[in-house]
Amino acid sequence: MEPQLNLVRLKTMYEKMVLIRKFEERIIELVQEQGRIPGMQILANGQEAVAVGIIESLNAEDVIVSNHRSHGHLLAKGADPKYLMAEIMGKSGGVNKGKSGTLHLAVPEVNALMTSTVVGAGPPLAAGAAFAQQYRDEPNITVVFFGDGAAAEGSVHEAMNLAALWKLPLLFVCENNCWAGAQSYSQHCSIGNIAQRGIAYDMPGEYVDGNDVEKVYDLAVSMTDYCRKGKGPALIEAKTYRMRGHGENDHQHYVDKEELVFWTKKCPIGNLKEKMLKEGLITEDELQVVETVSKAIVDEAVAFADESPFPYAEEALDDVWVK
Amino acid sequence: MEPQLNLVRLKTMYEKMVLIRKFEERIIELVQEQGRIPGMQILANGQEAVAVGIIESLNAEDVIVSNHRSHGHLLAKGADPKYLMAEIMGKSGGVNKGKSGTLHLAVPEVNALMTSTVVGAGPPLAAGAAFAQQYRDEPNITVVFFGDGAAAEGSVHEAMNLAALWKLPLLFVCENNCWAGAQSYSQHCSIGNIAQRGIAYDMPGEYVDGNDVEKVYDLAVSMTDYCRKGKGPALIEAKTYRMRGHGENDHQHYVDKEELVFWTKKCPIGNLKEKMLKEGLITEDELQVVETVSKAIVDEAVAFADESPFPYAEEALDDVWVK
Amino acid sequence: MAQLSFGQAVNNALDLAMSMDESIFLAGEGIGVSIHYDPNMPSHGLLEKYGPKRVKDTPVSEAAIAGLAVGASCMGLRPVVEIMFLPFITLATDMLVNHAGKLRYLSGGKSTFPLTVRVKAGVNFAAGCQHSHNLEAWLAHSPGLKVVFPSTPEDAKGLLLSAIFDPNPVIVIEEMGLYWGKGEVPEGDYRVPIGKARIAMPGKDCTLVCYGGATVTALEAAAILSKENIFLEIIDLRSLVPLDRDCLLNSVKKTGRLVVLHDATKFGGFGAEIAAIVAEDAFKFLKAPIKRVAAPDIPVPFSPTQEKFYKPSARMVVDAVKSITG
Amino acid sequence: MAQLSFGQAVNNALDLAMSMDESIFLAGEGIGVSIHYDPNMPSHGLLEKYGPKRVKDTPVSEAAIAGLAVGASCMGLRPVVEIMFLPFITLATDMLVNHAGKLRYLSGGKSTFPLTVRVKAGVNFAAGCQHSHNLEAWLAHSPGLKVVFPSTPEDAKGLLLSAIFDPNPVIVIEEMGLYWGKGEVPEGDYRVPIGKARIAMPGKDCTLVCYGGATVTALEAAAILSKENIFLEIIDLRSLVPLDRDCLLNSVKKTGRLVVLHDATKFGGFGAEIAAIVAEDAFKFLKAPIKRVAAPDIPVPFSPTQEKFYKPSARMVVDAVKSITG
Ligand SMILES: Cc1ncc(C[n+]2csc(CCOP(=O)(O)OP(=O)(O)O)c2C)c(N)n1
Ligand SMILES: Cc1ncc(C[n+]2csc(CCOP(=O)(O)OP(=O)(O)O)c2C)c(N)n1
Ligand SMILES: [Mg+2]
Ligand SMILES: [Mg+2]
Repeated sequence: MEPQLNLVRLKTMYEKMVLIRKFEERIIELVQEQGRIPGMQILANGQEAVAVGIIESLNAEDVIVSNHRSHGHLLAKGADPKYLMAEIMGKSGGVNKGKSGTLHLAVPEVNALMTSTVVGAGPPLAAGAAFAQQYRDEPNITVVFFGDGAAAEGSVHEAMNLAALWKLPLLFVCENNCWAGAQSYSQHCSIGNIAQRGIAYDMPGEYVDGNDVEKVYDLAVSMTDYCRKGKGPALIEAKTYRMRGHGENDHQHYVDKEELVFWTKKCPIGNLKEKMLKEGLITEDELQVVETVSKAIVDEAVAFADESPFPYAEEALDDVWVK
Repeated sequence: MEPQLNLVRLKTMYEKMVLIRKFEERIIELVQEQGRIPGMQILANGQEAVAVGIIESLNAEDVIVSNHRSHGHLLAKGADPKYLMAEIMGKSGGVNKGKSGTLHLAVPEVNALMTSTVVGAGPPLAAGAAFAQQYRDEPNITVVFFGDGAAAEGSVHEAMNLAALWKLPLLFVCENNCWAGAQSYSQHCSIGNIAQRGIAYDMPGEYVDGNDVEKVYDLAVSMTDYCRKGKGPALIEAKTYRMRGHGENDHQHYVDKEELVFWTKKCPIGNLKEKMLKEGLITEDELQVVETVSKAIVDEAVAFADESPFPYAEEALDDVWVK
Repeated sequence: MAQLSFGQAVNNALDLAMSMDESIFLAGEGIGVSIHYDPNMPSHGLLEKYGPKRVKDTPVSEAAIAGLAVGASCMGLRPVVEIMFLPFITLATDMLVNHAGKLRYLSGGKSTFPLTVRVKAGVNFAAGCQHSHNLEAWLAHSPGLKVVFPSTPEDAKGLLLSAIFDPNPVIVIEEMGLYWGKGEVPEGDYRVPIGKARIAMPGKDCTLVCYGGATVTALEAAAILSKENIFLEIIDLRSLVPLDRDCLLNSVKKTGRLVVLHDATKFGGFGAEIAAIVAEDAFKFLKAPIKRVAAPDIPVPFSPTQEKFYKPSARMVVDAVKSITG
Repeated sequence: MAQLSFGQAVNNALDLAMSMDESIFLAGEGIGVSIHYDPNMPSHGLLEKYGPKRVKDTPVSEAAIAGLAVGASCMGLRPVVEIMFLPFITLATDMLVNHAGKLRYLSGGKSTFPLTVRVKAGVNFAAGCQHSHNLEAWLAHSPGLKVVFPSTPEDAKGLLLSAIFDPNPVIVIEEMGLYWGKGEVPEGDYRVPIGKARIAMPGKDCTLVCYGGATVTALEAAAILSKENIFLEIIDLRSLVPLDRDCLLNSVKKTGRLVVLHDATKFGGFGAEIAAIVAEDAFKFLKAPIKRVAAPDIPVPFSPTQEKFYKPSARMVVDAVKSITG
């Protein structure tokens, strides 16, 4: 374990990962109970270490820009699970009053101001946020999460060039989960490591084992430090894996079963748990508490969401304009 | 001089460069004679060696996709100066019946099927053309010319990724003329050499002195050979300079005069002429013939264009659809 | 005739076209290997049948997908590419509007672009406003592009085949909600001419113009109204560009009344064009104001209660018709 | 009051706004250092005055320019960005339509996007169809975006100031051909409310609705017609979204006749919306068919003879008006 990563932090990160996992496992159950959740659910199962490791390196004032796979990012940043769950269910108590649903959850309370399900849209939006931070001489930075698939979008290139040119305090985090929909990495991307694209903008680019929260955190600390010092943007490619289909109706008929087994063994939560146990950093009792607490949080979130009514139909007309 | 570049070829390239220069110098005169040419004229003055060096490495069947600065590319590819000049003047005898003008000249007769003045649009169009060549197992390749400014457009990134992924027979030629409108290279681009972006797609990328037609030709031969062999796309960055403003109304108030002097001394035509004279490859008489012939060609083009009537107004309604 | 779902009908058209003409290829995100494993999805099974040379999964690059179509069509191929959902077509509009629609004109008629772009539309799948946004009015306002928007399995097949073999760029909008619904579909190389509307139901009291998924709503409304002895003439446009003006005008000349229905937002929607044509060219036959039934001018909300509210209903059509009849 | 050209009026608005509010910055291609050295160009001299921190020349990256505006506005700045010419806005439509116009809604009203996008339009500068293409109808059909299109120096200043300080995204379309034309412009923080049309000329016989550069054509037509004792009421819309429906409807109620004029192509153009509103809400006052005078449904041709043919003329307006009056 790196020196800057003390035990308290490691446990916090473990707790957050477990919360994300439980939150999304509950979504899976709710989807199976026909009709309890409208629409597609894009889950971060297996990718928790990326969200948690990166965001643990940030301050509360730092901004994140997320994408369609946002639950992990938002929970890690401190979003209230109750309001998220209610939003995912389309309830009026949701963080966005039911206007968004899972795909574009914005939680300005925790500086997650913009989330877009348009693949590749995050980076230019994030460049705008980072520009505002630079313009106001703030000490804060912006982090944008996007997928390996998104890296093929033109908007990502434009944002990287602009950010590098203007030395914006912007950390690009590419979550390479080996898939873009049903297209595997090698079917959509022309290079081995997306991190290498940093060279194309004279920006540092490094990849990391995205299933190892400690390694993600360590790299994030050095990269965010770089951005925060005004040196310009940086790029992290976190290599991880999407454990479920793209949406709960996707039964991954196109996925090699051995690949799934391989990555199941690399579970970011299971491995950290084992390691902490082995090294005596945590006890079975403590682990049980983490489970119990996160289950309680998720129970509470679902109860809140269940109780929240659907929004009035006519309220659909609100919130387009600032009046 | 490289072995593959024999004297005949060198003279041909010289002649072509002179023709392009004279053709455009005549445009400058016509612009000054108020009203003889409608619209903005974007000239390749100073960049002739790129067009000629690259295109000399191609076969007649190879396709080129050009941009707003196309006169050189098209003349080098063999377009008839008469029809170009008439088009530039908006005459019915123009290669595109007056529908295009200078900015989007298409000359399918010489396999210049698509020209776009939307900066950055060429590369995806060219990927489509190269795909067709690959699909039909043709031995031909496509070359797309774009500027240093265009390199910032998202479409260029998408096209490079796609071309590299599918190993399309496509040569990307970035004419880095140090300017994008009134923005100098370092104001719009985050890296020193655009050629370096090849790394981002696992595609060879090299830069070359774009004012030295022999060097351009040599690099083009090896790169087109690479593409033609089915190894995939390649990227050439030709470093050159835009000697005139962006349009004849641009008086370059923002350009360092010493920079202009520096590049005037690097004139691709003047330097080649001197070199050939010095090495006894050409005589003063022969040079005179080249001047005379190209002047005659340009005279003929202008005469043709002058005689050609403006198109009938109502014919504006034609050519939208294949009926 | 066969009973096929809308999605199967599209699939059948693609399959047939590909078997008839080697110059046709498909490209798009998940057009070959898809997260859906469902024979009602338009390209189901075609990768297996035609192989990866002709069925090309692409990176997530809408501009490049459209550019690929433009460039390849100019070289004589017949690309059939897919942009996944209508709001993402924004990313391809430069290629479609400034290039597919204009490069032929710019060439003085020398170059041709026989390409087809398929794109999915729909406001009823709980995905929110970045997946659901009917932008057909944009495409219809872009010179050089043809636009079709079928509402039945038969037309889905017939229009797609016409689109693929049309020498011009054609945008085919497919209403996702219809993919699973079945209908009679002629076998073989069946074509529905682009530019011809369909009278989905003849009637005498009021003309109702619609297209795509809204046709279902229109038929529902007609059923309700017929019980009250009000008989709608439903025109399913099928093609927005070129538009079957004659069919439209003749119907209004007969009924004297017009209601236009679409799922897109009202302000500046395609319905405005229909209303404007009639107010211009059939004015003296009009007995009552022209009514438009369309979505409110807001993004598509996510919550089911609100998404339902957003989508124009049969009830709204009934009310609109009644407000101008009797 | 000062005599300013349209371009100077825009410049004056930018200058004033920047001096009033530190959170305003400009960004765009050549917004600082320009190939034009002309005080009639909107951002002339502002780089020198406000420095490179607040006047940002950008790479040629329309999506990033628009994204910059969306992201920075969400953080509380007031970006004023430029997309050089209307056809290039296609490259920014995802950012503008799916993001600027929707992210507030998606946040349930929590995030705000006080951004302004300036974009140049015009069909009269011999640059062909990839530089000239009036797409205001697209933007007007996009929920969450306001759209203004001034026709005089005074309105150019007043609407731009309103746009910049509006808490919502506003697209300001500037007719390039007008940049050099002069008019009286109020000094200081002068604002023209967004959503209010202007009666450019009162009249009794026929309402003529127009905006932007077409207003000049309308005034020409009115002068011709007045000699024949036909008096046009010219409504210069100024704002397309929100639209001043009252002004429009009141005028038609008075005159009983409507001609709509714009430089955009006719089919699916913004004029259709105007016609549709009137056919819906002022039908019983209409004494004659509604006429639209607009460009033919083709790309803008280059050749001067053809470009002139393309642009709707005063003569065409006169003919349209006469066909429905008298
Ligand atoms: C512009 C755009 N194109 C297509 C889609 C459909 N789509 C949703 S997710 C996805 C795959 C994205 O892959 P990646 O960026 O790797 O993210 P992941 O889902 O793997 O996290 C696609 C193509 C979209 N939402 N936006
Ligand atoms: C999409 C788009 N944005 C902006 C412009 C306006 N424009 C025309 S040329 C030019 C500069 C292009 O620079 P570069 O690509 O280096 O080409 P060069 O003119 O130097 O040959 C710009 C911004 C355009 N034509 N298209
Ligand atoms: Mg992925
Ligand atoms: Mg350049």
